[in-house]
Amino acid sequence: MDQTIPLLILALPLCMFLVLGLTGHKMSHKMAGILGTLGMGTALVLAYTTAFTYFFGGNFVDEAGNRLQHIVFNYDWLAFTDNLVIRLGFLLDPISAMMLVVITTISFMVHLYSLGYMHGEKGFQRYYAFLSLFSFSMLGLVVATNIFQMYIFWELVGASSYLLIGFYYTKPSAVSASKKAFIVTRFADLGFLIGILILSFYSNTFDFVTMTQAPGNVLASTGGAVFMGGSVLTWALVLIFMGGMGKSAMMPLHIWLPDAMEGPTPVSALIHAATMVVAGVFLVARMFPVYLVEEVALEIVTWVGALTALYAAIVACTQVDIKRVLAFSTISQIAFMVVSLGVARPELHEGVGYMASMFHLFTHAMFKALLFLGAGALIHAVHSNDFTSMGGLRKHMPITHITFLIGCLAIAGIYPFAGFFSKDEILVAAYSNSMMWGIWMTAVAGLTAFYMFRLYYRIFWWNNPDYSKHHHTPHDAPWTMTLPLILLATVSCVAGFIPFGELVTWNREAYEIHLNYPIAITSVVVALCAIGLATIMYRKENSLPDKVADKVKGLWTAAYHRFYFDELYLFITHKIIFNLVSRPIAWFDRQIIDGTMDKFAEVTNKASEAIKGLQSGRVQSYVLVYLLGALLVGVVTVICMVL
Amino acid sequence: MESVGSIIMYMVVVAAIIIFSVLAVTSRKILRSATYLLFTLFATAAIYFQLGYEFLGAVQIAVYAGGIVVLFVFSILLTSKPGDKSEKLTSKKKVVGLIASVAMLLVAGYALLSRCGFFAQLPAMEGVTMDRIGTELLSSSHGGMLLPFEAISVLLLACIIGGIVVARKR
Amino acid sequence: MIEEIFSNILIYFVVIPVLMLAGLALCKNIKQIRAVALVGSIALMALSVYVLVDYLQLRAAGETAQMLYTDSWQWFGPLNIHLAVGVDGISIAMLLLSAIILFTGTFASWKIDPMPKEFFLWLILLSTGVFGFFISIDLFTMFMFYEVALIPMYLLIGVWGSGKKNYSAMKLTLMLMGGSAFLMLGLIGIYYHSAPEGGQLTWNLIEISQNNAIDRDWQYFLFPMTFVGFGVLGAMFPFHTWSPDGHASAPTAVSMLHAGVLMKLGGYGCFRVAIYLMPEAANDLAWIFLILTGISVVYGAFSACVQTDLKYINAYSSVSHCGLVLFAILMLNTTAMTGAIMQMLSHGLMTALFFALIGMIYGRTHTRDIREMGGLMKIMPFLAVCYVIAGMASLGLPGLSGFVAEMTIFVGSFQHTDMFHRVFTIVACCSIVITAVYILRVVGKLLFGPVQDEHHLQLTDATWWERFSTVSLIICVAAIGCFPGFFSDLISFTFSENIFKVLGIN
Amino acid sequence: MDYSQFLGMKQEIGLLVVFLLVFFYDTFMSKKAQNGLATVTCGLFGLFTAYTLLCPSVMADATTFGGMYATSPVIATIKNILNIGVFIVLVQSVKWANSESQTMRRGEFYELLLVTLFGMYLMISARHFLLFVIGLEAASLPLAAMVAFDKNRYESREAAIKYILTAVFSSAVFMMGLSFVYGLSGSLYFNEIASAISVNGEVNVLLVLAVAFVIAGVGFKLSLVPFHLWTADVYQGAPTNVTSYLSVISKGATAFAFLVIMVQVFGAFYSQVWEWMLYALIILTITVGNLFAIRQRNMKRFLAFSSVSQAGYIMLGVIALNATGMASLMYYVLVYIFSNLAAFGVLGAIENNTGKVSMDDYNGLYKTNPRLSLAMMLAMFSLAGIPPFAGFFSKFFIFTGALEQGSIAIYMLVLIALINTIISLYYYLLVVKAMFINDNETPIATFKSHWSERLGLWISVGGILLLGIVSCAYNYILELTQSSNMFAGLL
Amino acid sequence: MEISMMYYLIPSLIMFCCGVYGFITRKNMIAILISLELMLNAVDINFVVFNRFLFPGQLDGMFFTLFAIAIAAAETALAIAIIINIFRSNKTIDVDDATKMKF
Repeated sequence: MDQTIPLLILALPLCMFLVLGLTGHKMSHKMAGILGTLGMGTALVLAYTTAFTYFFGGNFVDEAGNRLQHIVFNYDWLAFTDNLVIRLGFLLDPISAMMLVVITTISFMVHLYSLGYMHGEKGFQRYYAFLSLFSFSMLGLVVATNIFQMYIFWELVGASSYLLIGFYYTKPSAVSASKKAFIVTRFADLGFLIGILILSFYSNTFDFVTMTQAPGNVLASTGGAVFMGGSVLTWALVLIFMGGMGKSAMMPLHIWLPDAMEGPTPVSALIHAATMVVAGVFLVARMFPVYLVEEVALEIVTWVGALTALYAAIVACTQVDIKRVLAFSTISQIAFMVVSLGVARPELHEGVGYMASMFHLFTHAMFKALLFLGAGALIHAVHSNDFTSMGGLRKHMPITHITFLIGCLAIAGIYPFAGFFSKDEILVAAYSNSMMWGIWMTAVAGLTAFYMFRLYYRIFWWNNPDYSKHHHTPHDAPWTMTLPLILLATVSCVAGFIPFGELVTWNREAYEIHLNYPIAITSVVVALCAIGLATIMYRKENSLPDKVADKVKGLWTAAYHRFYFDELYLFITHKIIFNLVSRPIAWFDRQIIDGTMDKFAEVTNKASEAIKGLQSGRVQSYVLVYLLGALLVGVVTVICMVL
Repeated sequence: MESVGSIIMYMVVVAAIIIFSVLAVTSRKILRSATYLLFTLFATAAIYFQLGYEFLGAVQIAVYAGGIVVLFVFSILLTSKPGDKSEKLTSKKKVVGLIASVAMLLVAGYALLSRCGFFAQLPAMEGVTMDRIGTELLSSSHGGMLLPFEAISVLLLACIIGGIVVARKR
Repeated sequence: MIEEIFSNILIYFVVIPVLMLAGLALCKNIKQIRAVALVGSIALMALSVYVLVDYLQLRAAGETAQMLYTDSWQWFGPLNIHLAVGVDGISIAMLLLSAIILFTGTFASWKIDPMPKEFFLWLILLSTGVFGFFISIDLFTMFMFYEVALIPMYLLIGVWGSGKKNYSAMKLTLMLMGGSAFLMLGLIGIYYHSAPEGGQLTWNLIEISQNNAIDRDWQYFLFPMTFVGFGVLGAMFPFHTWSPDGHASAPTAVSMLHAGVLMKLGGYGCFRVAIYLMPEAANDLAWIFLILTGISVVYGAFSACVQTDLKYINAYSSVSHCGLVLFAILMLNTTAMTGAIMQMLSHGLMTALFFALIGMIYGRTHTRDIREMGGLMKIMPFLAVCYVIAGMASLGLPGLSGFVAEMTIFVGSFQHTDMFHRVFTIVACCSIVITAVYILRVVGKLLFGPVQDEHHLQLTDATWWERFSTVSLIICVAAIGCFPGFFSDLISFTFSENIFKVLGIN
Repeated sequence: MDYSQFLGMKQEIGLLVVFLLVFFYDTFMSKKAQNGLATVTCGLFGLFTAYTLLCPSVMADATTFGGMYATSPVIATIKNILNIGVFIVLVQSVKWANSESQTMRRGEFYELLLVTLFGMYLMISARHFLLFVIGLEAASLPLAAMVAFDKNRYESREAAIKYILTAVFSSAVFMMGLSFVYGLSGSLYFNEIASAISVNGEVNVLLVLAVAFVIAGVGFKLSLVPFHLWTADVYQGAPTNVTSYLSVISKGATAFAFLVIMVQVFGAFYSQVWEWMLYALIILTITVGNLFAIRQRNMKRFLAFSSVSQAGYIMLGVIALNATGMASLMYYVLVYIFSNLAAFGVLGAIENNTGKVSMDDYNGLYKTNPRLSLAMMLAMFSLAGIPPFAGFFSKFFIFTGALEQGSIAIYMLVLIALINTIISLYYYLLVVKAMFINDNETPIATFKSHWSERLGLWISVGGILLLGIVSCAYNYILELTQSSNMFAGLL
Repeated sequence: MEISMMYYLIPSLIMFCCGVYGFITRKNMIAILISLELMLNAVDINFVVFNRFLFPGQLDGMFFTLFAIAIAAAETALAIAIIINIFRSNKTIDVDDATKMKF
């Protein structure tokens, strides 16, 4: 395949970033926005071309019809040793091609949407520069040919996320949210890095292709080394997954994501719903063959995903900030993907979990972006994040209402919306692994439907507050904002019918999806019941929700406070890291280490003071010292000689 | 075996040395100290005579006893009023002085006594004639003292100059 | 003889500063002073770039000697002391770094007051020492230039510094000189064991390493002496305490030069003398110093977390980063050592950038307490953006220099076959998180958030010379970050077997 | 009797000729011409210095007077080094000597100074203890008179009495030690003593005590701790020019003579006896000197203690017991002469012009008298051993010399010495700090110093700057000592 | 009874120690000087005794004593000059008063 187009896909956003970043302050807002959007649009076209060529060009299948992993280019960037070389390359295979599509699509939508949403904001050019930077990093991440390249872009993604969350830098909450996001993910990245170090130490390679095509060699290279009870490969994989946990907001490293909603809403849609947060899933998927040889690691992945899914779903039921609800929903949905990967085994339905996970990633990106952009439109209209100050908006904002509803149905898994198909496959994979996971995930799916419709009803139904005290009544956004909504809603409706199994599978063999009716029906029924419950509780303003909340007061409060994870985080950072580690160390440094150095000086001065009597000014004491000194020198020497 | 006379002579001389030395440093009257010093120096000269260095004994008496002590007496008269009883010593000073001198005595005494060769008897010696002294003093070969002799003249000249400079009124 | 000396290009690294000193001495006003400083530093930069290019060409032409441009002129003949010069990739990298920082430092002290002439005199004297140190391959001359570089610090801080400058200047000078006391003993000891029994003793680094005559017992004595001696300047725990106070009190350009270049003398010396000449002891005793440097890395970072003075934060961060340099050197493999040198370059540039920015901010706000500042992004966007970039470089953002250096170190260190070393590598890795904590804490408090002090609203953004100085540094930081392969090749070529042959390891 | 042997003592004879010329000029020239005395002396001595430096026949190798007196290129060189120092002292003292208060005694000052130098020559060349004692006394007794030169100052008198009393005490102890040596060996010739006492190789208590007393006697002049207590008081009390003379010339000459005695007389007992004595004394000297120096505010006292600790470093050249050590000692003395005289030059210039000697008065000196401050700073840096000034090289070489024998004990000694350099750096920097950093509302006013003071300072500063960088001085000395066979058969 | 060398050396040593004692205890400067004379004298005796008893063939010790006497005279003269100088301006020759410079 020609290098030009893949190179351009990466280069265009980077150039946009540089152009906008360096010269942006000289441009008009409009100019900057259009430039950025055009750049992203071009990248979108190129990415579609590439993906289309890959999937349907027919050049990238072997004799058996399996898709190939194709390295378009791979430049040496930094050679550590002969084998350990960081290369910057472009790996084209089903998941990267799919991710190219997802990223460019969502990114373009957000670029477009932001033209309206961010209109007139200070730092508009900066905003577009950062968006371009993010797109560049994310694209680089998904096409990485080796794990270190991925790590590089992983870090860049984190940094651009930091910059975008902290876009409103004068707002202390935004600043602290961005800081929190960066540090928490950084902590996770530490695990990632150590994982890379361990893995590369044993396997002596960074290359994904080398590793995944012969995962047995990776296992063999460790020679059965064991560290603290676990095999080193388990350690490496779990640590790598820890990086994924950070980015993908798995419990307990999820705490940054709800706070990250301080950023502009389109950013939340792009980064914290559709693209960056699935990087963890992508990472595990990328390394999946290696994970397969060490099932303990996959078990851990499953457990983390399952717990997170349930937790996030419960919390989402209690939040009032619409973006937070969506954030927790995102966490929960990503957890679905993680579980799906965790339960996937080649022998179970030909590894359907892997496919399901990727499928859900794709569909989720679409409808979650839709939901976030919709939420953005709402916030744009009512200038508040809380649904308590909304209600009855269906009349004021019909387009938003319809698209939002589509999004909710999709996420709830109602046929024929996109979510139904992908979620169904996940449940199939879960049930096939064990009944427990199946039931667990079905329950979470039910919760999902419930909280989404709670949200939906509270926004669009519930009551009819008086909007006249606002400076304008809510109304639908300009076309730059509604167009992406409509487009995404369309995709959400039809994406389920994409024959995903033929495109993306764990071993790149085509695979036919067929609905497992018992499971599908069960899940739809559960979802409908949950929607029904939500309808009862939230369609009209009533006191039922409060009563229910009172009934399970403890649980409710705990969930409302997100099970006190933030408090725990604060406790660890402030009480332990700052007060129990840093401060004592700083004190130790000043008082003990530095004090010792000062003490040397002090002792010298003291000694000087102490012996000043020697110089008494009396000539007689001088000769006394003289004589005794001379005698002592002699006597001591004699004694030493005798001894 | 020494003659009894020389032993008695020795004893007298040594007793004089020790007693007058002690008196010289303990006497509270400074003029008396100078006098005791004079006696000590005489006794020293006596030792020199005893050992057969008559010339040295003569020099000792002439220069030391005759010159230096007179100098002392003059300066004492110059610097103190008659009947000026000197200071009363503090006991602390005494103790310190005693410690120092006793330490010196013990250490050096032990060192000397540890050397058995130092219990040597008086060997025979040919008389130290003036002729020999003169020859060796002005000889420039091995054992000759020509160079020190010349050198000390410079030293003495310098001390004279120095003494004048210091003592001169302006 | 004289002609011979001047036919060697390296000697001009010393000649130019000396000429600058002479020129400065004749200057009458601030304009002339600036002109001399600027012309001189540009000349130095041009020279180092020329040497770099020429060096690469020579290497490409198949030159395999360890050091190039070597020359040796007898100085103190009976003691076999020579003025011996020669460079390899590492020295060239260091020369380049020094030239860049001197150049930017000149701009950073554009408006130094009072006594600009004296300031530049001392500054140039300091850089004479630095350049001389990097071109020397004779232990004696090396040590001489080392001390030449140290002492001007005292007056530079004492006269032009701020805060408790007297105390800091004295402490810094005495501690560094304390280190050099150990060093001097170590160097003379090396000299007396430099040749096998009966051979001609020598101070020449290359000859000593070829003779490889220092027996193990002596290595055990001399290695710690030299390592600690240089380590003090490399801010090794527990001898780092001069660094926070010293940096806090120093004027901008001095902080830049000191943290950017002078501290590198420590790492460079540790490598060039301690490890290079005594690899066996280095191998056997590495664990002691690994513990110390490992502590430096983490401890410095933790200490930086709770500081409130910008310069203290950066000084502790330097402790952490420079600790990493020494840490990597002790790993005794090519990758880690390459990483160490890259870290030196990277830290030199970004810490200079930091200090330059801090100096500029301090020059405007007259406080360095982060609690008294805030929202500077709004007031002085240029400086603030530069600060963010510097911070990102410091916490290891890919594309900037910190990342490549740290990663090379971590990957290299982790290649060590010993479990102990690898566990310590992981400990050192933790610093990247802590670094993020303190960098973001500062950035958040200082640049973002609401404006703390009404008066700050009147302040202006950077002037042209300040912009020039910071932008050049940022370009360098980014250059290393984006094209690390170039630097890594430049450096790693020089680790040709010599150390490893002795040890019999990779 | 062979008077032609006197012709072998070219430097001594030359010096005496200068002495006599000065003496006659002082005694017989008219009152008016007297004012030129200082200049004339400087000129004469300068000629003499140049002569001994340039005349090759001075560099002869000879032992005359039956082995009592020796000269060799090394010895001629150390004398030349002293000559240079004395020349600078003479130049620096021109203004002082011409001042109102000193006109009466000007001639005597020069005469006494030249005699003491003669004494030092004898100490250096003596190979017989009687000659040595005469030299020692000639080098110290007239100094007492010189210390007392400032008649109007009380301190001068107090210093003089302290000096003469301790000096005589010390020489009594020294001679006591010599009498023991004599008793043990039966001779006062160095070589005969050495062969006599080492004949059976046995070390006895008396010998140890004798060595201790000899070290004490010479250590007095070197101001080694604990024999140094007179130093500070005398340095403070004496006129500045005398102090500078005392601190550099007297110390340098004695150091060399000490080396000769220890090597030639007691060389065989190095490791058994005096290595450890000197070891302890060096540590004490450097440390105590430093400890006292850090708390001084009077510049002269400060320099006194600094010179005490410098003496400790000089002794490292003795304990080295090899040619490198000896060369380094001589070189150290040379550099020390320039450095210390630069310091005293500034001190004297300021004292002569303003009468101020306290370090606090020096605050802010750079603002008013930048050149003097720079000279002082160079002196301090050189004393502290900062490159590229000469002091660095001398310190480095003396350590190199000491470490040549390579025992671990010597390494420890050098380490202690090196650690002490940090303390010394501290107090030297205090002076620099006072001049450059400290503020002062009433700094010493700008003044123009006398040509002689400036000339003296220029020479000293030139020496500080060039002696290290230009390697020929050290190379020359080291080659000389390496070719002398003084250390043959030792160790 | 034989009068061996030690019988001369010990008294001389005692004399020396008396001198030390006197130096340390006396207040009058001239008295101190007297003590010093005792010490020097003791040294002289030592030289002579050693010469006579151990090396009677030579005269080194005797000559040393001879010169030492001259030196002692010179010292005394100079010291007395200084003392008189002090007396003239201070009206006291108490050594305890000459302690202005210290520490």
